[in-house]
This record gives sequence, C-alpha cells and structure tokens, in this order.
Amino acid sequence: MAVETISPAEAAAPRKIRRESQLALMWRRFRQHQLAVVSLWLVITFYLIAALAEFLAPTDPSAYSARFTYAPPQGLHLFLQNEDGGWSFQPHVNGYKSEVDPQAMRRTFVVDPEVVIPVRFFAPSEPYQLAGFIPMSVKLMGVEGPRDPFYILGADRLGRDLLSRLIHGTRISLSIGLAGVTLSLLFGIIIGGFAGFYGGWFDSAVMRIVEFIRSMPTIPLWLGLAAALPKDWTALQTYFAITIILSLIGWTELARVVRGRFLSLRTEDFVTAAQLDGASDWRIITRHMVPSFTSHIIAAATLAIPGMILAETALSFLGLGLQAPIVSWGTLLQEAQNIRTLATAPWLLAPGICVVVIILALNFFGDGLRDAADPHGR
Amino acid sequence: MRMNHLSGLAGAVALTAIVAAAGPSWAQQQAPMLDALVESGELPPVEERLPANPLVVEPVESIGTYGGTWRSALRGGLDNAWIARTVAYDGLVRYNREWDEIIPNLAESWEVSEDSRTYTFKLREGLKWNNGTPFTSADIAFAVELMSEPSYGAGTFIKNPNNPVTVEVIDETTFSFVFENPNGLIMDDLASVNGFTVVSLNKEYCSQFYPKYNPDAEANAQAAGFQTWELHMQDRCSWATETIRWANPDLPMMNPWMIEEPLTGDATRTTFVRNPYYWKVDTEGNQLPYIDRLSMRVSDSLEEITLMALNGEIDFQDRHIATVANQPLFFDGQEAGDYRLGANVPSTSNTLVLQFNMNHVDEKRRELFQNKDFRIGVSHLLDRQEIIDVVFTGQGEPFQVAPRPESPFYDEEFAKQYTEFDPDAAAAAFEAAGLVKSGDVYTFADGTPLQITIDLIASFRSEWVDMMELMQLQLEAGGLDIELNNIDRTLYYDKRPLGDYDAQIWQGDGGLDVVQEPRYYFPANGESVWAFRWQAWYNGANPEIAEEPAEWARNQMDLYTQLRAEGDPEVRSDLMKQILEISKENFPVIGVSLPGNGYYIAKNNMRNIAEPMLHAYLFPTPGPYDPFQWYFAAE
Amino acid sequence: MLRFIINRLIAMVLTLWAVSVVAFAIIQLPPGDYLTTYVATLNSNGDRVDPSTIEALRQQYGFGEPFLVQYWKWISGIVGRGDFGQSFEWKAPVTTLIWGRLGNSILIEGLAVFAMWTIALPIGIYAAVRKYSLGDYLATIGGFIGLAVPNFLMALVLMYLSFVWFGTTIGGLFSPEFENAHWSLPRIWDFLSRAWAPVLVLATAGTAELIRILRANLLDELKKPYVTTARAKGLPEWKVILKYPVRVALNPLVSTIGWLLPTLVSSSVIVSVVLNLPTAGPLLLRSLTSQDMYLAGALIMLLGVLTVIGTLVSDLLLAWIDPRIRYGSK
Amino acid sequence: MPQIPMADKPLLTVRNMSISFSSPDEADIEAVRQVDLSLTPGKTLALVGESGCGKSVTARAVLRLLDKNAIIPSGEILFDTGQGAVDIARLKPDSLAMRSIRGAEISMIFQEPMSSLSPVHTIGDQIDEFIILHERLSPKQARERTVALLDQVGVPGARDRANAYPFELSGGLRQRAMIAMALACTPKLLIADEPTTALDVTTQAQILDLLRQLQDDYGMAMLFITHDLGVVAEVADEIAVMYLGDVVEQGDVYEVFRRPKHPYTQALMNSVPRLSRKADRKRLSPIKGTVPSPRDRPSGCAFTSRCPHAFAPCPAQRPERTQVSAGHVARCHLLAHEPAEALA
Repeated sequence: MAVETISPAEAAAPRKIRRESQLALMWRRFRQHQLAVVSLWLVITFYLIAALAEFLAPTDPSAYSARFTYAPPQGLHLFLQNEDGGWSFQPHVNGYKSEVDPQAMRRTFVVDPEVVIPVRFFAPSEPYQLAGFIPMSVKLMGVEGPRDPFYILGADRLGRDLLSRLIHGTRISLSIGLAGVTLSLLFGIIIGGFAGFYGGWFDSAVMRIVEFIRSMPTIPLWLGLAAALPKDWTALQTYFAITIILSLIGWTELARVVRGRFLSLRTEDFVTAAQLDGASDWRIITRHMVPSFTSHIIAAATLAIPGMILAETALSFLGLGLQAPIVSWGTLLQEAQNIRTLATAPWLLAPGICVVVIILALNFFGDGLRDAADPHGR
Repeated sequence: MRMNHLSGLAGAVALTAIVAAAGPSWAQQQAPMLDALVESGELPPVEERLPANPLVVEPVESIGTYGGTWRSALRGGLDNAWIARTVAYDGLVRYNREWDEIIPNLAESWEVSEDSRTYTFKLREGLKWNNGTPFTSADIAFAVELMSEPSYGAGTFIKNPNNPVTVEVIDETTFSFVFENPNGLIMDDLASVNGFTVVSLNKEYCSQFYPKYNPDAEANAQAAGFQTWELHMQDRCSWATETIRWANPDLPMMNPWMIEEPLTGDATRTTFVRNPYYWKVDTEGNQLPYIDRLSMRVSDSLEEITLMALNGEIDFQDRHIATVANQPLFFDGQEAGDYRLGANVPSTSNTLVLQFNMNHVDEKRRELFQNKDFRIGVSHLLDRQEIIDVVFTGQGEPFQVAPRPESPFYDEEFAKQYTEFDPDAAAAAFEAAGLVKSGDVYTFADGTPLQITIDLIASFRSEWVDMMELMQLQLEAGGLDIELNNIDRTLYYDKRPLGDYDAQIWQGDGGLDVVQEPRYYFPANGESVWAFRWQAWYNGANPEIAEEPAEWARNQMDLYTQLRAEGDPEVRSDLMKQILEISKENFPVIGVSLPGNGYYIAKNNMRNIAEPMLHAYLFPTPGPYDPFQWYFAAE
Repeated sequence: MLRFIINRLIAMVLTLWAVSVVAFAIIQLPPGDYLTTYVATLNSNGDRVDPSTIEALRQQYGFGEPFLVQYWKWISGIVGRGDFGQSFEWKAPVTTLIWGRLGNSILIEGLAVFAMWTIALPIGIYAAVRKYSLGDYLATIGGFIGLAVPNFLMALVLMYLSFVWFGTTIGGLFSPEFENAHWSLPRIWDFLSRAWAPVLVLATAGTAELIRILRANLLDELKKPYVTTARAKGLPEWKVILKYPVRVALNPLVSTIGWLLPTLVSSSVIVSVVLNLPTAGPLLLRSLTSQDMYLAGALIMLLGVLTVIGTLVSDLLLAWIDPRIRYGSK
Repeated sequence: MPQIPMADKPLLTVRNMSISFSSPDEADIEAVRQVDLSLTPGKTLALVGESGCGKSVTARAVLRLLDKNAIIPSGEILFDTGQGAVDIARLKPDSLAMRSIRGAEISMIFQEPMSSLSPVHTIGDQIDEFIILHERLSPKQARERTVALLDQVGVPGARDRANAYPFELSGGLRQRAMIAMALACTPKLLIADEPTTALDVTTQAQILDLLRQLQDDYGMAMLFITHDLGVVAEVADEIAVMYLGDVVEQGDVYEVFRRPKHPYTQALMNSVPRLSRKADRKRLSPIKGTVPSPRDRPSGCAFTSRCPHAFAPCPAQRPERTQVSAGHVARCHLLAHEPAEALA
C-alpha cells in the first residue's frame, strides 16, 4: 500500500513530539554555547542576590561608623588555626589596628590577624521584611558584637559596609534594567508589531521615527529629559522616571526586531492559512505569530538589559540619574569615581566588577539564546 | 575735604616714605627676557616704563630671581575666577595680607568727604597700560560711564539703583566718585575682587565699540557678527574678570601678566606673559613680577588636574583639587611630586548651615520654624563630634554660624551656644516649642504629623550628602521625621520666592567677611534663605512676596542701613557688633562645625608664598598674597 | 545610484529638520533659565555675582518669548546667516566656540571607528571560524570587556595607571609644550601618546557590537555554497575566508558605522569629561547643565548632523562596495 | 592538454569509504557506509539518490570539502595524478597537496549557481583567480583565458560578461560561468553536484549538452550527482544508486535501468513518470513511508523499513555486494538468498 490512512491520534502525536523536540533542540543548541550556560547561572545568581538582598547583606547599607572610614577588606576566613597548629572550621574575620593621621587627614588600618571575630551564619538580627513582605529576623552572616567591624569587602568613606551596599545596589540596578526592558518590550512589541503586521504608511512612519531616534546621540536626550524631571520628586519617583526615560530610547531596537520578525512571518504559509480560515488579526497575532518568535524576543530583550544597566551608571556619573542616598551600582561607582579611591581604596571599585560580570553574562546568555532560537537568523 | 583716618592711609604714607627715601639711589632692574626688547628699541628702558612712584612691595621671605613658568589648571574654559585670583587682583586699592587693612595700589592715596559721599583718589604718576599708553582718570570715568548704561549688562556698586555714582575727573591722576547717598562700604568694594571692574577698561581702545564715541560702533558690531553693540563691547571689552575678557589679547591691562595665548572657547591652554609696564617693584627696585609666565591648562577633568598636581606638573594651586577627600593623597605624594602643602584658612564659619524657613507659606510650619526653642532642640540633637569624626576625620570643632576665631567679631558664646549633644535638652526644647511626641516621633500639638524635608544639592559639596545622611539618622533618633531632598540647583533657587520649602542647607559664608556677607546674621540678601521674604522687604526686590520682618530683624536692618552709610570703620564695627548681638540672641540658623583648614599645593622651589593664607572670595586668595613677588628658587 | 543618493539626501534634510526641533525642545525642557544656574554655579565655587549684574543680563537676553518664536529666530539665524546665536555663559557667539571642538570630536571619533574595526575584524573572524572553541570564548570575552566596563571607569583607570606606571598624565590631546604648536612629527607622536587612551576606550565600547555582527554574518556566510566553491578552487583556507565570506560579511558592517556614531558621540561625551578632551562633549554637557541654550542647541544639532551625515556616508560606502545595492538588486 | 590515460585504468577509485559526522553531545552519525566507486577518464558516473542519501557528501569527500566535524574513518580515495596514486582520504583538507588537486585536477560545479558564486566579485574575477592560482599567469593573461573559456561555454559577449556580477546574469549563464570556472584548469575529473536542478527545463538540456560536449573535448571523467533519472539516462555511462549512506546498486547505466535488482532502485524507477498513452499509463507508485534519519538506520539493510520485500535477515545483517552481471553489483539479501518471490 502506497498511502496509509493516518488515525487522528497519530496525527496529533507528531505535532506534540515536534514541539517538544523544538524546545529540546533549542536547549541542545543553547548548551553547545558553554559560555552561555555559565552566563545563565551567573544571571540567575545575581537576580537571586537582588531578591534576597536583605537576607544576604550583613548590615544595613546606610549604617555608618566613624571608626572604620575607608577600612580595607577583611576577607572571610573559614578555618582557624588552633594553638596546637591544627585547623578547625571557624568562620571568622580579623579585626583592625587603626590610627588617625591628623596631618594626612585619614585613618590608617592594618588587618590584625591576632584579633579573631567569629562570624555566625544565619545570625539573628533586627527583624526586617524580606522583599518587603516576608518578616524575618535572621541574616545569612553576622558577627556577635555590635561594635565589631565586619567588612568582608571593606568600608566606604563613611565606614559603611561595601558588601551590604553592593548587595542592595544589585537590587536597584538589576531591577531598573529589567523594568526598563519590560517597558521597552511593551512599546516595542506594540509599535513594532503593528508596523510589521500592517505595513504600509504606518510601517514607514514608525521606521522613520525609529531611525530618527537611533540617529540622535543619546546623551543629550537623556540629559534633556533627566533635567526636565520635576525636581521635587522622591527617590522612588525618580527611579521610575529614569526607567521610563531609558525605555523611551530602548524601545526602538526591540521594535525593529519585532517588526522584522512580523514582516517575515506575515508571508509565511501558516499565517496565510490562518488568514484564509478567517481568523481575526488579533487572533493571528497572538495565537500564531507571537508564539513563533517568542524566543527571539526573549533573546533581544536579554541583550537590551545590559544597555540599560550601563545607561544607569552613565546617568549617575553625569549626576543625572539616581542619586545618593539611593544605593545602586551607578551611585556606588559615582562615589568611587575619583583618584583618591583608585589610589587608596580600590576595593570601592567592586561595583564596577559587578557591572562587568553581569553585562558579560547577560550578553553571552542573550547571544546563546539567540543562536539557539534561530541558528540562521540574525 | 579732610583726610579721613582711614586705616589704609597709614600704610600708604609709610610706603611713600620708603620710596621717597630709597628712590633716587635705585638702579632699577628688569627681567632678562625684556633686555633684548629694550636693546632693539621695541620697549623703552625700565625707568621710563615704571611710574614715578612705583608701588614697592615687601617680599614675603626674600628678594627673588626672575624667570620660570607658573603652571596651574582651569577647570573648564569658564573658570575665570582662577584668573581673577591670580592675574587680576589689581584695583585702585587692595587689602593687606592680614585682611584687616585697605592699602594703596593704583591709587597712591585717597580722601573721603565728611558726609561719606565723595571719595577722591590720587593715581600714581606715569602709570601705563601694557601697551605703553598712559592710565589716567579718564579711563576710570569711561568705565563708570559705560557700565552705567542701562542696556549694558555690568554690575557692582556702579549700578546700585539705591545709590547711583558719577565720576568727577579733576586732572589726569585725580578723580572723585560722587555718590547720591553716603556710602560706607565703597572702600571694601574697591579693595575686594570686584575692585578690578573700574580699572579694567582702556578708554582709547574700548570707546571704539561705544556708539557714544564712535558713530559706526553699531554697524561695526553687526559686521562683526554681533546683534547689538553691547554684545560686541562685551566680547571685546568685557567688564571685570568675565571669562570672555581673557579671550581678547588686544585688550589693554594693568596686571602683572598679560594675555599671551588667549582663553578662547576651544583653548586647551591659556598663557600669560609678564607685563613690561607693570608698576610694582621689590624693595631693591627690581621690577615685578619675578615669574615670566603663567600657563594654565584648561581641563574639564578634575581627575586630570589632581593627577597633574600629584605628578608635580602644577606649581601652585588650591582651587578645585584641594579637597578634604584628596588630602591624604596629596599628603603622601609630596615627595614624589616635589611639592608641599600649605594651610588655607577658610573664611567660612561653618561646614553646613541648616536654615529652617521662617517665612514658610504654611502657617503652622512658619510658626514652628520661627520658634527659637525648636531650633535649639534641633541643634542639641546633632552629635557634632561624630559628624566631625566621620566626615572630616576629626578636623574642626562644633561651631554655630558665627564669626570665626580669627575675626575681630569672634564671640565664643555665639559660636558655641547649643552645640553640645544633649537629647534631654532637645526634648525639653521641643516641648517648649509646643511639639508633642506620639510614639517615637514628634508631631504638631494638634497631632498632625511633622515631616521635615531638607533640600540639598549633592553636586556642590560631596560632604554635604555624607553630613546630611548622618544628621538625618541623628535627628530621627531624636524623634524628628526628616526627609532629604537632593535637588537640582535651578530648583533650589526657584523655590525661594515660592516659600514652600521646609529647610535648605548651604555653607557658612561670612566667617571672616562678616560685614560684607551678613546673610546668616540678619535677612540681608537673597542668600538669606531662612528669611527670604523678610530680606525681600529689606531689599525692595520681589515686592510681591515681601513681608514685614519680626522686630528684632527690623532692628538689625536699621543698624545695617546705618552701617552702609558710615564712613568711619570704628563706628561700622560697633554697628556690626550690635547686629551680631541680636543674632546671637535670636539664633536664626543652625551650624554644625568650624571648617578645618584647607590647604594649597606649591612646588618646593616656589618661594615667597605666605603660609597660612586666608581663603575667601572677596579677598581673592592668593591675589592679596602678591603672586607677582613669588619666584622659583634655583635648585 | 543617483536616484538613491537623491532619495537619501531628501530623507537627510527631513531628519535634520526633526533634529533641530528636538534639539531646541530639549534645551527648553528644564525649568528655569541660564541666569538661575549661573548664580548657582558662582555660589558653589564660593564666588558671587552682584544681583544688579544679573538683572541687567536678564534684560539683555530677553528670556521668555514663546517657543515657536524663539525656535524661528534660532533656526532662521542658522539657515540664513550661519548664526547659531550667542552663548550666554561664554558671552560669545556660538560659532566661535564650536568648530574647533567639533573638529576634535570628529578626529577622535574617526580614530575610534578605525580602531574599532582594527580590533573587531580579527576577533570577529576568529570567533566565527572557530565557533564555540576556547579561542572563540576568550576572543569574545576580550571583545566584550570593552562594552561591559563603563566608559568613565575605564578612562579613569587608564589615566591613573598611566600615572602610576609611566609617571605621565594622559589627559587632553597634547602635552603643554605641544598644545599650540604647529603640526610636526614630534607633535603627532605627542598626540598619539595621549590620544590612544580615549580612542581605546571609545573603540572598545563599540567593538563588541561589531564583533557580534561580524561573527553572526560570517557564520551565515560561511555556510553559503560559494565558500565551498572557493575551497574547491584549491585556495588556501585563510584566503578562502578572507576573500569571500569576510568580504561579503563586511557589507552589513559598513552600514553599522552609521548607527554606531550616535553611541560613539554619547560615549565620547563621558570619556572627554574624564580625560579632558577638547571635544564637543564637555562643552555640550556644561551648556546643558548651565542651560546655555543656544550653545547646547547648536551642539546637539551639529552632533545630530554629524550622525546623519555619517549615516549617509556609510550608506554610500555600502552602495559603493556592494554591487547588489549599487545596481538596485534585492 | 590533459593526457588521456588508458581507458581501463581508473582515474579515481573510492574503496570501502565511510564518512561519519560527530557532534558534541550525541553519538556519531555514519552518513556514508563502505562505498566503492571508480571513475575512468572520458566516462560519467551518475550518483543517484534521494536528498540526504549521502551522494553530495560522497562527492565532497573526494575534494575533502566536508565540514570540520566530518571524518573518514575507513576506506581510501585513490586518485591517479599521473605520477602515481594519491590517497585523498589521508590528505589534510587544507594541505598543499590537497589544494593542488582541487581545481587543478578535480574541480566541481554546484547546484545553485547563484549562491555558489560570490555575490560581490565579478564573474571574471572569480575565474581569473582560479587560473592565476594554479597556472601562475599574469592577471591579464588570466583574463584572456577567462574570456576564451566563457566564450567556449557559450556565454555571449564574454568579454563584457566577465565584468558582470552573478546577479546580473540569468541562471543558465551563471551555470555556464560556473562550468567555465570549473574547466579553467582543464581538470581530469569534474564533479557536478546537481548542476541542472535549479534550472528550467530548456536551460537544463543546454547545460547537459554543454557538459557532454566538453567532456568529449577534454576527455575528463565526470562524477554526476543527481536525483533525476531522466538526466542520468542522458549523460551517464555508469550509475550508482545510494540510499541512506549505502550504494545499493551500481553498474552500467543501461544494465541497471533495464534490470534493476535492488528493491529501492526498482521503486525509484517506478516513481518516474513515463511518457505513454493515457490509456496505457500505470499509476505511479511512490515509495511508501519516509526516509528515516541516519540515526534510526538499522544495522542491516538501510532500506528495510520501507522495503516491500523485507524479510528475516534484512534489519540486522548488512547485505553483501552481489555481482548480478558483468559490472552490475547490488546489495540485497534477496539476491543472495534466492527467495521465492522472484523479482519481476
């Protein structure tokens, strides 16, 4: 028999298998890009840190101490050498020897290995609300004495714990990237989607606008918009306003990607088929087209986040973005942005390292995702 | 006219005496770089270039040697103030190095009329602009005439609507300022950084841009690409120390150095070279300045300037780089950079002035902020020593907004009142002020919540943010709900007339220049943010928001009005003391700490630099310390 | 080709007009005016200005006309007389301030584009040819470091390290002794010994994107049959790759110059501030913050013009090197 | 001019060649299994099969143009260079020895002339390069050769067309240019990978004529890859039928066409429409099922899953090569086991 009839059950089966295998295929392609896999874990770690900031940060990011301004990193030691020379597990940090040099106007610190300050994991703390709603009263790490120094990564110019500030800054910086991209995505999908689906004058108009915005140097746009923000806004309002400003410029790239995909999908057979079946535009877009390029959108969005994070730091550098007392990587870097810090307190550049790592990770993750989603597309 | 017992006069007489005694025996010397020019006949010999009676300057340490280039840096192309401080501090008169006396400069003597309305100056005989043309009374008259022009945007005392001035030219070297009303502060105006304005224009050169003297001026301006003659004038003959002035090398000057490479908009460096006609000599009759050239790098990057200083590429500078934060860096780098640090004594009385708005538009807040007990309470809640330790590494002492210890007006009680950290006293004071505690925080007596927003501009002083963050925590610990509002400077100014701010902060101006800058002692000017509507009443500006001040403030204003019209320094001083007494009694603003000494950076081979120096704006450090007698010692 | 150029030129003029409106709108956005910021700046430096001066200036500059009137005055001055107006802060015509600095901007940014390509080409090719190899990862990470390190941080660190290691300060474009000298070999050397830092910082910021595009294009092109054809000819592998797929993959890269420019201009603002480059950047930044509106407007406008022209040039370049576009094929 | 070797001496002998593709996270795939082929000068061997059966891979293996993840684990590809045989399978793909064979001794033309020519170089440039590379002529001389070649392959206005870009030419002209390029250095063996598939029927015929004629002129051997049996009949002297990496049947083209022995060959023949009166037409019988992935290939006969005659030994045991008649070989258990159901 040349042609066999196929039962409905069999007809359904291959499609299911096919979809699964497409995801599996994507995952397989993604895994080929080992850098992307490593990056994925890094990104997850960073967002976990952002989510659990209050729990992970040893101290309040604004808690200062006159005695420990510019204290260098203590490092965290896990093992302690006993008197008999053996090693035992005892997480600890070392205290400081410090003196004030009135002529040079500074405190000098030497980490003193003689002074051992034990570190407790899951140390009890003042009660706080994790992520704003989960009441907790335990922190990942802590020291016993309230006046004992605990600066694993060192202290800033007011004797505030850099590690804690870094962890809290992670939350602001990463969420601003995420929120900005979400907004951009919204604009991008709506505008780019309509342009790509309907084409014609609307498409040309949108594309001209996109081209125009992309041909403007961004700094003056940022400057102008940031300077125009109502100045009596609170930190939170400014935060959202900055997000919106970033996404006002960021949406263009995503709109372009979405439009491109729409344009190429519009002529695909399955869309034509759906149109012939009399499906509504909305249904076609949401049921047929959007799912078919979700992976691209995710990849493009991932690749847009680093730009947002960098933009946040750049705006802070220019003194137009978030400002102290808000703690973000940008504001932390702005505080470290001077020769004094480079020369005498280089540990304060740690936020820079975080920026580099997360940006590399997001880029490679996005690249891997894109490669995996569409090995031939761009 | 009688000779007023002006303090400046004694110095003038003394110096004239030296000149008269030593004059004839001098063989006047000039810098070697000028020798060739004199030989070639391009320049007349030094005797002919100097006035008959040059100003003799006593070097700080020793007679210097000629030569060298003084390297420094401007922060961006608009940093004209550094030029004003180094090149341009030359008015009719100047302050002595102790800032307690006004001494002769271009004018060798002056007289004040009995009614303090007419000030008559006698210029040195034979003064010349750097192009060799004579400097006369006519140049002064021209400057005043031009700047009195309503459409011309120049200010200072010349344009004071309350007290217009005219110039009477008596002869080439004698002229009078004639004021409509008595003027007691004019000598300080002339001795300050602003004094340069009246001696900055050469009539011969600048009158060509002035339609009054040149009928084609308007047309020439258009042809040169300017919309009006005023813009053209401003471009060619800018008043005082405006940036644009240093972009025109043709503009004649009376300063120790003259423009060599102009400070144009795209300049990356500006240089000044010695003025061969400079009219000052040292005690051995050597024509000043000692240093041949000034080279100022135009740098937008503070970090670059800092590195240049560390690298020994700056010979003397304090502006911009000598910050608290950089001090350890510069201290450590002294040997490698071959420079030393010298002390700058700031003129400000305080690191931070907390000004509650006594003219708040909200009735309840206005009443609270006007209540002295409330301010006392706030003051007692501040742990000033902790702030000094954390932010200033222990430099400084708790201090109110009062004259500095170096000032003749210093009053320890005024400076120290309510500075001890005392939460109990604070609680008592708040109770007296009518606040009630609900839970941990204070509210108004009727129970409405009290949140106080303090405006600050972080970009001006980085330590303000640090200080305010600590103060916020301290005040909150004492039960006050404080919100910090880091705002843009434009808004900072726009808010003032609106009157809806709770409090703003600024630095403590007027610590040494007590009389000239009394903004915190009574509602004196637009910078008296704590009583903006009262000062509007006093100054007649913004009449729509002006409010009649409280009685004590009105008394102060009356006293200051008298002071302004008083020619006698002793009487002025007494009047000021009365104003300060009222201020101490009413405690209008809250201070934190006395600023520790600042510092300057000078190469080790740079000599004759005073140490320490007073540092202020009106007394434009290092100008009054005579940079023209600084020199580079041979190694 | 001619038609193509004409079309592009018309589009350019429209874009420029839009740029001018936006530029003018941006400088009008912030509240207050130049004089309020002027007073504020003076105060922050411990300097002061007489209130009567401010009053006189306020009258002189005539703030407060409606937007359209101001815009019309401004744009008609520019188009009609090449007059960009007066800089409040510099008290000088804008035209006297900007050209030298724009020239420096173009120089630095041009060098940066050049450096960008020099860095990105080998890395991109290597990464595509050796896809997913250790070398690919290292080269890509190296290329992306530039993107990931915030420009200002990189500039500052470079400046500091150069001080610590070589005992030189590398700010600016010239050492003091060469600042206003005539061009000569030593001056060029002096220039290069300073300009490498900003060029490097600027170049590395864009390199990653170029690498990404080149790698993706090249990966596509490497799969194309003509590569096999070239191999089948017996060409050595490196020649196969360089002459064919790389050559084809370069085309879309050329068009990237156009949209790399805005990014470059933006980052050069920041880098110039840190490294004290006499480019348009710091002037723009300062004029925007001080609300020196005509200066800021002129700079935004001219930077926009530069970008638009850059885009046009890259389009023309693309047409020139890619016969398919030149002959109007799809 | 090429020397014409003796007719009985094969130019290229592929013996027992297998090709595998490796992938980082899966088992290797054997794309071609133990293939034997031989090519003699002046003769054309057609390699026939469905897409993905390994015929292109086999052809590319001869030039070592396979991707990096392809290996030739066993077998040899002996090429007679005139100075003795070289085993191409042992050469490094990018070695000088290999590159001097490519183009000069063996050249190749491809299916899609558009994408097989560089879009950004002129036709002339691409041919010149070839000539300069192997014959070390000056660019000018090379261009003369190019024009002559283009003329020879029937490109009108050859001199102007040499300056044209591929997209400016029609498909037929492009393929002619491609052929000109392949012949530029008078190779001994021409591999034509579906050279006519992308062309319309009339052009197809012209190209085939051209190839035949050129083969006569140059006396070269030709490995012709196609899935079109009609084309095979027109150009081939011998045929090799591939299915899923196996050569299932090979031999003289008339012999195989007349008496196909392998069920797959038979099925292939039946799936080709024959021109006949409507009344006489038989229904075409397409081969049931689809080609399995090489991953799912049984260790025995690859055709088992679709073979109407499959029986016990088929899935597990790979059929041996069985001589059917002189020069006609097939791999099928039916031939060895003489089953009851004799083939028609």
